[in-house]
Formats: sequence, C-alpha cells, structure tokens
Amino acid sequence: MPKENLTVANPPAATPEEQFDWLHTMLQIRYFEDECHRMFAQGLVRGSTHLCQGQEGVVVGACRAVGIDDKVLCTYRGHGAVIAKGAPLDRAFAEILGKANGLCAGKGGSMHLTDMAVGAVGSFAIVGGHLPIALGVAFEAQYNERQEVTLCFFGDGSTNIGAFHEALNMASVWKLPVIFICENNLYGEYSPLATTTPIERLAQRADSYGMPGVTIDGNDVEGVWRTVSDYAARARAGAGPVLVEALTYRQKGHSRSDPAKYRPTGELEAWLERDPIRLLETKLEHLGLERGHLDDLRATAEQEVMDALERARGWPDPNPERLEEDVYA
Amino acid sequence: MPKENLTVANPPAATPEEQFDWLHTMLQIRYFEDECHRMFAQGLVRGSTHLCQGQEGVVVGACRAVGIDDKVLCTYRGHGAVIAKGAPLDRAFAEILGKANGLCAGKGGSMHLTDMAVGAVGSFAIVGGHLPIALGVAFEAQYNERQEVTLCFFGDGSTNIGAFHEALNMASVWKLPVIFICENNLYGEYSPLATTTPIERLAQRADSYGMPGVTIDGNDVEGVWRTVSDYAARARAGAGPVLVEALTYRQKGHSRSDPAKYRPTGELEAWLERDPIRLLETKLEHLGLERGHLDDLRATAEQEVMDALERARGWPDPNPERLEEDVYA
Amino acid sequence: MSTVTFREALIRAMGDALEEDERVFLFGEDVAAAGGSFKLTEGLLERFGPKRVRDTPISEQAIIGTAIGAAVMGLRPLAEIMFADFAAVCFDGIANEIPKYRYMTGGQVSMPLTIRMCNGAGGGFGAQHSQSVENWFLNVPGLKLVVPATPADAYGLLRSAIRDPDPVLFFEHKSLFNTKGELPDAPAPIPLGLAETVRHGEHVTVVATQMMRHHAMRAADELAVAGIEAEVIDPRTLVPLDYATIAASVDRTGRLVVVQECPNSGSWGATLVARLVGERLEHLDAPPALVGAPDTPIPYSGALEELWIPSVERIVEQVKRTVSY
Amino acid sequence: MSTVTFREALIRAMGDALEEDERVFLFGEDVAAAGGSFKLTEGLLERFGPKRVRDTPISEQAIIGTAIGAAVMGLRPLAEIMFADFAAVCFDGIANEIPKYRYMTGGQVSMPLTIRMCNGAGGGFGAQHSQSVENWFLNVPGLKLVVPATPADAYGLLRSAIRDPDPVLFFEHKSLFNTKGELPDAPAPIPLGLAETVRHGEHVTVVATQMMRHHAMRAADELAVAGIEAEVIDPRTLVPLDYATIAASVDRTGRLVVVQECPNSGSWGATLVARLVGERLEHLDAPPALVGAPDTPIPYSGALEELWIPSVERIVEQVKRTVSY
Ligand SMILES: Cc1ncc(C[n+]2csc(CCOP(=O)(O)OP(=O)(O)O)c2C)c(N)n1
Ligand SMILES: Cc1ncc(C[n+]2csc(CCOP(=O)(O)OP(=O)(O)O)c2C)c(N)n1
Ligand SMILES: [Mg+2]
Ligand SMILES: [Mg+2]
Repeated sequence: MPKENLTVANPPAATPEEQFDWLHTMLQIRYFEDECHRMFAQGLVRGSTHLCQGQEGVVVGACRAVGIDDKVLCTYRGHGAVIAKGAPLDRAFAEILGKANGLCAGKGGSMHLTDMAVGAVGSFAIVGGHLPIALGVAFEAQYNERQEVTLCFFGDGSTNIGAFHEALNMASVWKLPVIFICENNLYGEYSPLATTTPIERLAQRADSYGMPGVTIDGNDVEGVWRTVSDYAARARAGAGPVLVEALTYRQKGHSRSDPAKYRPTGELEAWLERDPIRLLETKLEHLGLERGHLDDLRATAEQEVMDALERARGWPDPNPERLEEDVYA
Repeated sequence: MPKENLTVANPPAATPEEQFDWLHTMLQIRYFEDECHRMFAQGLVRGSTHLCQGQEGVVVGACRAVGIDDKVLCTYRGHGAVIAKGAPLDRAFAEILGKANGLCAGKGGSMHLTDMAVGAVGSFAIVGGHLPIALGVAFEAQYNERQEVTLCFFGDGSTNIGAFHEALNMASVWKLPVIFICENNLYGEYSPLATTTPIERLAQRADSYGMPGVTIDGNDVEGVWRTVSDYAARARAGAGPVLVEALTYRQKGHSRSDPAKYRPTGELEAWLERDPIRLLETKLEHLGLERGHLDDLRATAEQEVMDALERARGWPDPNPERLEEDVYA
Repeated sequence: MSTVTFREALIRAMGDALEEDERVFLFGEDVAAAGGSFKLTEGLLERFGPKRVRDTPISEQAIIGTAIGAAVMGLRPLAEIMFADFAAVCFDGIANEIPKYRYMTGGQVSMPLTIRMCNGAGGGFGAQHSQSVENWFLNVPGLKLVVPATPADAYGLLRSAIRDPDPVLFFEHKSLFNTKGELPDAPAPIPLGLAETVRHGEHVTVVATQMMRHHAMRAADELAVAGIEAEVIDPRTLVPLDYATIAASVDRTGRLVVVQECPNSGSWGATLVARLVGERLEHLDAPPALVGAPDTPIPYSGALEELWIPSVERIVEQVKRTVSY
Repeated sequence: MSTVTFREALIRAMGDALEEDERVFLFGEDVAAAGGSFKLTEGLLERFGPKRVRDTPISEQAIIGTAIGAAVMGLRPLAEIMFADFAAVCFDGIANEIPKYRYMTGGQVSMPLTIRMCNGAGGGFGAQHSQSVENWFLNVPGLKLVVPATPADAYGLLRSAIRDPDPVLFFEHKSLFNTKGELPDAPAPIPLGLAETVRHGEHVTVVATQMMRHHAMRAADELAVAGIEAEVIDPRTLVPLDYATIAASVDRTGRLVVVQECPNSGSWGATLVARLVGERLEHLDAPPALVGAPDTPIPYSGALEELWIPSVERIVEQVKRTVSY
C-alpha cells in the first residue's frame, strides 16, 4: 500500500481549552501513579506495579482522539490508558488495593484494570497477548457496521513476540479498524531496545503487513492526538489498520522497586527535560495561559487523586463468596 | 543493514557434471514421490502425505550448496529436502511405510523424516514450529566455533505464524548462521497467498529483522545453488542469517487426495512448462548432453527408487517393545 | 429422522446455528472457500457468504484472539483450530485469556465463544496430529470441554456450545467423521453436562468418550456373552461433568472402569477416579481402573499405534479383572 | 555447611553447572545484564561472560526453539521462562516438540535441556502470573517435572536437571525465593525421582510440594499437639515420581491426604490418588483426600487469594476428618 494514499482530512487544531483538559488528565495520571508507587513501597499494593510516568502524552493524546464508543486495550503498564479513557480514579485505586469496589471487584489487580463502561476493554499482562484480542474487538464493530475504532497500546519489546506478527498481519488482511500504538520507551524490562531488536524504527515493521507505519514524538500530546485522529478517520472509512510508533520514555523503573541502574548517565535527565506534562505546560503558557492557572490545575488534580484514594481506602475487601463467582456466566 | 553490503564472493559456476548429479537427485525425489502417491492411494501409507513435486529445484539447489556437516530442517513436505541432504531412499520409504528399518524406526512417519547421520535434523509438522529450532541448531555450531550453516525450509503460508517472526528476529540479534528458505509455492493448503498475506514479496519481511532478503527463481536449480552458496559463505563468515524466497509451485494437491480444484485454469500448465527437472534437462541438452544420456538417467533413477521401495516393503514392522522405547534417554 | 454421518451432523449444526443467530460467525484456516481441510464446513460459505464464513491466515494466535475480542463485545465466534494439537500454538489465548477474562474483570464480560478442533488417534497422523488435547485443559478452570461420540451428540452438543454464554472447546474425533447415526428432522440441542447411559448393566460401570465409547460398547457386547453386564456411560462433556449419573451408577455396580485414549497421568479419568474414591469409597467393591494409553507419544506405524490405543480386548480383560476382584 | 536463601542456592547451582560443563549455557529474558527479573541469575554474566550467559528478546518461542535445537546438537541449554505462566506462549515447543522429538526420530537424538520457570501463588501477582503450571504438562509424556521446596533441594535438583539427558521443567516457587536453609559446602546433586520423607508419622500420609510442603509441615505440628502424627512426604519431582516411597507410607498409615496449590481437576494429586486406589485399595482405611484450590482463576485481592490457596487450617481439618473416618 503506497504511503501517499494515507493522507486523510486533518482534524482542526486542538483548542487551548481542549489541551488544558488533556493536561488535567495527564496530571491526574501522574499523581495517581505517584500514589501507587508510594503504596507499593508501603506494602499496601500487592504483586507488582508498572508505572507509565513519562508516557502520559501517548495515552492521553490517543484516547482523546477517539470517542467513548471507541475501544482501548493496553498492557499491565495501563493505568494511564485506562484513566485517559475515562475510568474513575477511585475505582482504579480500589482495584489496585484489591477492594470490593475496584474496577474488577479486586479480582484483576494493577495489571488488569478494565472498565467496559468507558470502553477500556482490558489491561493485559502477557506480553503481546492482547494484540490478537484487539482484532476481535475491532471486528465486532466492523461486523455490526459501526464506524468505531480500537486503539491497542503495547511496548517496544512486545514487537518481538509472535502475537504481534500474527495480529498485524491478520488485521491487515481483514482490514480491521485497529490503531496499533507502540509506546517505544526504549526498554523492555531492563533490556535496551538495541540489544533485542535488530532495527531502530519499529514503525518500519508495518511494511511487512502492507499497512502504514509512522514514528511520532510521543511526548507531544497534540501531535499524538493529531496522528491518531487522522488514522482513526481513515480506519473508520474502512481503510484498515496502522502502526504508530510513539517515541517516549519510562521515567521510572520497569516495575516495583527497579532502580533502573542500567540507564546510561544523562539519559533520564534529558528525557525529563522533554517530560510531556512539562512540554504541554510550556506550550499552554506560550498560548497565553497564566502560570497560576496551571498551578491551580496541578493542585486540583492532586486533590482529586487524594480524594479518590481516600474513598478507595475506605472501601471494604471483597466478600469471600466472590471467590467462586464470575468463572462462568 | 544496507543491501549493498551483502555481496560475497560468487562461487564458480557449477560444472555440467555437478548439474547432472543434481538432476539425478531431483529425479530420484520425483519418482520417490510418485510411489508415495501411489501407495497412499492404495492405502499402504497412513495419515497424510505431502508431496513436493515441482519444488525439487529448491531443495536440491540449496542442499547441494552446503556440505554434509551443515544441517537442514524442513517441513512435513520434506521428502525432497531429506533425500537431497543424503538420506537413503529405502529407509525413507520404510519410514513412510511404518517399518522397523525406517529412518525413524517407523515412529515418525512421512511428516517427520529425520536422518541425523546426514544432517537432516528433522521434518516438522506444526507450521512454523521448526524455525525457532533452527536457531538452536545453528547456535551450537556458532558456540563451538565450527563454520557450519543451517538451512531452514518452510512455506509461504508459514510466514504468517508467530514463530516465524520470533525466529527471524532472534536469529538476527544473535547473528546465527541460518539460511531461511521460504518455498513460495503460492498456496498454504488451499488458500492462495494473496488471501492470507497482504504483501506479495515475502523476502521483504527480512527488512523487519535487519537481515538481507532476496527473491529468486526456485525452479532454476543452479540459481538456487548459487544464491545459497553465497549466503552460506556470508553466514560462515559470521554475518548472520538471511531470508531467501524461492518462487516455485506445488504441482500436486496439498496432501492426500486433494484434487486442487481451487487453481485458476492454466496455472498448473504454465508451471509445468517451468518444471525444474524439465528446465534442467533442457539446459543440460544445451550444454551438449545427449538426450539418450538423460533418458538413461531417468531410467536409472526410477530403477533405484523401485529397488529401494522393494527393499523397504520387505522389511518388518516394528517390534511391540519399541512402543515404550525412546521416550527418555 | 434420517441417517447422517458425523461430518454431516456437524455441518448441519453449524448451518442451523448460523441461521438462528446473526451474531454467530465461523472462521479458521481453509474453512470457507475450501470447505474445511476435513470437509467439515462444506457449503457454509456458499450459504452464508464471506461476511459470516471466513478464511484466515495460518495464525492460530490471531484466530483465538479474534474470537476472544469478538466474544467480549457480544458476538458468538465459532472458530476452528484444524488439528487440536495446534491448540499448543495458541495455548496462551485458550488457557490464560479465555477462561480468566470474565473472572479478572469481576464479571464485566462474558465469553460466548466456541472453538472446534479435531482430536484423536488411529489414523496414522503421528505424534503431533493425534493427541487427546482435552486433557491439557483440565487444570484450567473456566473452560467447558465437549467430546461427542455420535452424529446426534455432535449436532446437539455443538448447538448448545454455540448458544452457551461461556467458552467451549469442542473436540471432534477424526476417526468418527465417517461414522453414521440417526438424526431427527428437527433435532434439539443437547444440554452440556448431561451424560448418556448408552447401555444398562449391573456388574460394572464403564465410562468412556468419543472413539473409546465405541470400543467400550464392543467390549460390553463381548462381555455380555461371558455373562457380564456392563453399564456404559458416555459423559459427552468433561466440563461440566455429569458426576451424579456416573456416581449413581457406580453406587449400584460397585465397580468402575474408565477407558480413555490418552496416558493416565493428568487425565480426566484420573480426575474422576480421585473424586469418586474421595467421596464414595464405601460404595466400591473393587479398585477403580483406568484403561489408558502408555506414557509415550503416539507412534506413527500402524503396528505400534494399534498397541497405543486402548483396544476392545484390553477393555474386556480389565473389566473381567475388575468384576472378579 | 552454611545458611543460604532459595535464591542463593539457585544461583550457586547454575554457577557450579556452568563451571562444570562447557556445554551448559544460560539464556532468557533479562537473565544476563540484569541478573534476572527476580535476581535469580545475579553475577553469572560477570563470571561466565556473554558467550555463556545471554539475554534474549521477548520471544519465548525462540527461546524454547533455541534450547531444542542446541540440545539436539549436544549442548546443555539452560533456558529461563520468567513466569511459568508464560509457558503458554511457547507451549507448542514444550508439549509438541521437546517430549516427542526423541520418540518421533526413533531415538536418533536426546534432549538434555532444562527450562527454569517461576510458578506459584501468594504474592498478589494475579491470575496470569501465579499458576501451578506443572499440571499443564502431566498428560504430556516425555518431560521431567521438578518442584523443589527448599534451598538444598533447589540446588541439588537443579544440578541433576542440568546433567540429565532428558528435558526437565524446573519450577521455582516465587514465595520461596527468600526462604532460608542449610547447604553443605560441597553439595551433591540430588537424583530426580527421589521423594523426601520430611516428617515421620504413623497416622496419615500427607504428600505436598513447594509452598504446600511448608504448609503441610505447619499443619503436622498443629496435628501433633492433637495427638495425630502425620508423615509428610515431598515428592520433589512429579515426573519421575517416587511412587514407591509414597505407596509404602500409605501402606503403613492407611490414609492419604494430598495438598496441592491448584484445582484438583487434571492435577498431579488426582493422578497419584487414581493410581494408588487402582493398585492398593485394600490398604486404605479412609478415602484418600485432595486438599486443593477451588475451580477458579487465581484472584488478585489478598483477601481472596488467601482463601484460594490451601491453608494450614484446611489441611489440619482434612487430616482430622481423614484420620477419624
Ligand atoms: C510473554 C511474556 N513474556 C515476558 C513477560 C515479562 N515482561 C513483562 S513486561 C516485559 C517488558 C515489556 O517491554 P515493552 O513491550 O517494551 O513494554 P514496557 O514494559 O516498556 O511498557 C516483560 C519481558 C510477559 N509479561 N509476558
Ligand atoms: C500451527 C499449524 N497450523 C496449521 C497447520 C495445518 N497445515 C499444514 S500445512 C499447512 C499449509 C502450510 O502452507 P505453506 O507454509 O505455504 O507450506 P506448503 O504446504 O505450501 O509447503 C497448514 C495450514 C499446521 N500443520 N500447523
Ligand atoms: Mg518498552
Ligand atoms: Mg505454500
């Protein structure tokens, strides 16, 4: 498929109000995960927890480019995507705390946040496992002739697993409306991309599937929003899937208490300069927004997160009867 | 990796004697499979049988480009590759007949012909399953610093399964001496390539793995021989794997009694014109070989096959004690 | 009522399901244009068109993933994984996603999908194309496992599987495709979880599925000649299992022989025996016996494969031993 | 003799194996530069260099395939599949290739590979990172399954696994990594297929592995206070299984309780019970019992996961029931 055919009507530029709203969500995600980190350190969160700090631009830009009826699938590093899609903060916290009111009744946990009510179809913990599932989600819309798209987030390291290959190929053959969004944060767990992957630009893998592939700046939320809007319009029109590689950076370790010692000196600092929240704040200031206004937003977002957490912590554990429920319908 | 870097010292052109020898093997394979087909129709062969008739140029060209110490892995459509690598005809027949003297003592069958003594490391019946295994075979040589290469045959349809992707990627990262040879015979079972694969040139998929990929005429045995010789030299020198797409055609149905009704009219006929045996015979005639000589070779090959079959049919079934042997070492 | 083959019963069940419910779609490798590699979906593309009957690439993970996503969104995917042994290449979807998705989301979704696959030995397909794959999934709660032995069961159970709100793995034994049986003109679905007592008898309870049910019936005929009346029960579904019917029979006969086309370790038969002796040891007059395959892969050679599969003779001998204990 | 953690014992075993045999190489995701995601391979890259200790892409099929090919050619691959649940994404290699290759080739090759993986619940890792995956492989003849419970066993069995000419799946329970135990200064390999009788007792035989062995021991202490002396046996390897030791114990005690961290259906415990009652019903004074998990996926919430895993109390109660039968 020749690249020239891909141009679709550009969406209008985002208004400052819209971008302010994005910033709000990005800050919520940031504070939400600060709390996750803290709670994990305090032993209040079980298992593992994978923060997306530094990557908020990708999930917010992408999720805001689609509507409530569109669907999102993401990974264990999915707090951001699920919140960006509209899941309530308190029930997200509650899930991570294993509470009865959690999004998944406490039965899923941090790696499996799901909120069907807002189109957050699932967070998946087996690398690559959800890419084939995204096909079916998109297929249902195609089958029932609804012009919906499915966003499917995954990491750079996931592009080396078999499911990635099968999913992109069949999505292309069936012309399914899936936007595959690779959050290239340079690492798979502790391994730098170059040690596991013999090419640099992952978007190039789209060629193997006859679908468009683009690499974009994942920390530029408006750029992400515009790209995903474009491709979503294209997919709604029946032109099939695309692969978007969003360059970004995982500011924290892979999970739990990983101190991320494997990073070359200066790498984190350079990326902190390009923190997506910071970039957006600067931009909004350039657009005329007052610093005080931005500070207020930070305070608001933080308060919302703290309130949500307080509610969540007050909720009870699941009842023992829940143990054997939800296996069969 | 830029394509220009791939040129390696061309091997000398093959002598007419060598090519005559290739023809001999190709004819043996052809007659061998004629007999398989016949025996299957007569109910003497169990399960299924997958003929490689029309594809003999690929396996003979490739296997003759490497030595006895180099290794070959192939699919259930593997009679040709295993014979080309040097497995004895009688024991190959015996295996297909489920006899005690079969290559695998009758325990593998048509889909699993293996002869470690000649470097035919295995025939594999799960699509894609052997591509990752080829990595390990090649790795052992690399680890022990022997300059051997591993040939890994598979079909066009197999390029859509996850194992293909994982294998090519990791082979490239580890720079393993594997020649991946895709026998593109236009169909996966009954499905034409275009219905399952959104691109036409499968060699293009090499780009995703930063390895060279080339498409060649699989029915030109000398061309196959030259390409594989080139890449084998390159791999022995430590430059890593390549993907060779050999265009060819499956003259018979997929398996058993598939009448291959799904073929467009004229397709088979056009490819029969380009039958690799016929092409090589014509070429040898041009090189000055007498027709009678070629006819003699056909007769010889046929006789060898018939003799081998007779021997094989005379061998006994496996003893009952064999049932529980060979599970553990 | 008419006589149909197992294959015809399957085709009819799929056709009726596609007819009945717009949400059902059928897909897999070569199921559409080619009508299936075992001709089990013949004519369905022609009847229902390419929207509802679809070919796929050789990509079992993508097939299963598509089934999962579509099921979660409310469709009724009917997927085919040609040989059941290939469940291995998409095991993650089947074992880690399908049976856990509803649970892990606290009941937010259901998973009304059916996966058909050909299992079983006896045809000389070798070690990788002959396994009784249902046993791989026994320790994975959340799946329903269906193992029909007759055309009527194939029809009725497949209809129920497709209608079921939960995920069903539906196993079709290759050696049964050409067997024949009666099918009513308007056949009804057969509920999952209902065993069939195929033969009544007072001396011993024999439990078997698929090919082994037919072997067991032949053994029962031979045993009857020797004065031993075997009750033969075909559970028809392993999950849910009609434990009550089996238990009631064993309570009466006091003796149990399970016949299964697989090694005993990690088998459904071992599971059944462990549960039965745990709950009703006092009803047993003899040790419950498993007639299974040896702990080896399945050999290709006919001479060996025949030894691997439990034979009518082995069943007869075991029943005699059990009855005379 | 020194006190080491389970983790340290594993690292030492791998180090000693790499030292002993040039054919051994260790590979997997993040096992080299990072020293393992659970720090189970720490220091080995530094000691043995990048030729023998290697990182891989996230490509479990490629990892298993590499192990197979290298083993067939005579190396001794030591592969890691981080969480055992990920065996699902490379199940084909493990179930269809590894255990059948030797058989299908009539004994032309052997398969001296070891695959280490972390199994087990209790840490709040959720449904896809906590399973007792060893049960998936029970019906697949040709694999050896090792399930150590102590640092000494982890060391000794891993050494034997790596030396073994056959394929071994080696399960490391996540909840045991920081537990401590004694290890001799020059520890010897422990043969596969040898159970350990961890506690002697005359009233009941309790069989358990990994985490459950420790629960069983605590239960035995409680039971002793109530005058019940339990014999606790840890099989340590499920395949080969030291059936003789267990059977001899049951012959003496007449009572059996198996404790397992998994649903009972398709479990090793059910397999053991079915075999025992089939062969020695007359030795049993009470129904053999399985203390397992409910038929559900593993819940995340601590409140529920605790209920899912067989507890010391449940073991105590079951043993009391069994003994007073
Ligand atoms: C099949 C499988 N293999 C390995 C893992 C362990 N694992 C969890 S996250 C991860 C790294 C994934 O890297 P990437 O795709 O780049 O995503 P990121 O974590 O950077 O967001 C690995 C290897 C897994 N969950 N599933
Ligand atoms: C994992 C898996 N899926 C499906 C099959 C069934 N099958 C056997 S051969 C085949 C077609 C393979 O096509 P291709 O790779 O082009 O090889 P060819 O048969 O043309 O040589 C299929 C689908 C299989 N053996 N393994
Ligand atoms: Mg990453
Ligand atoms: Mg082909």
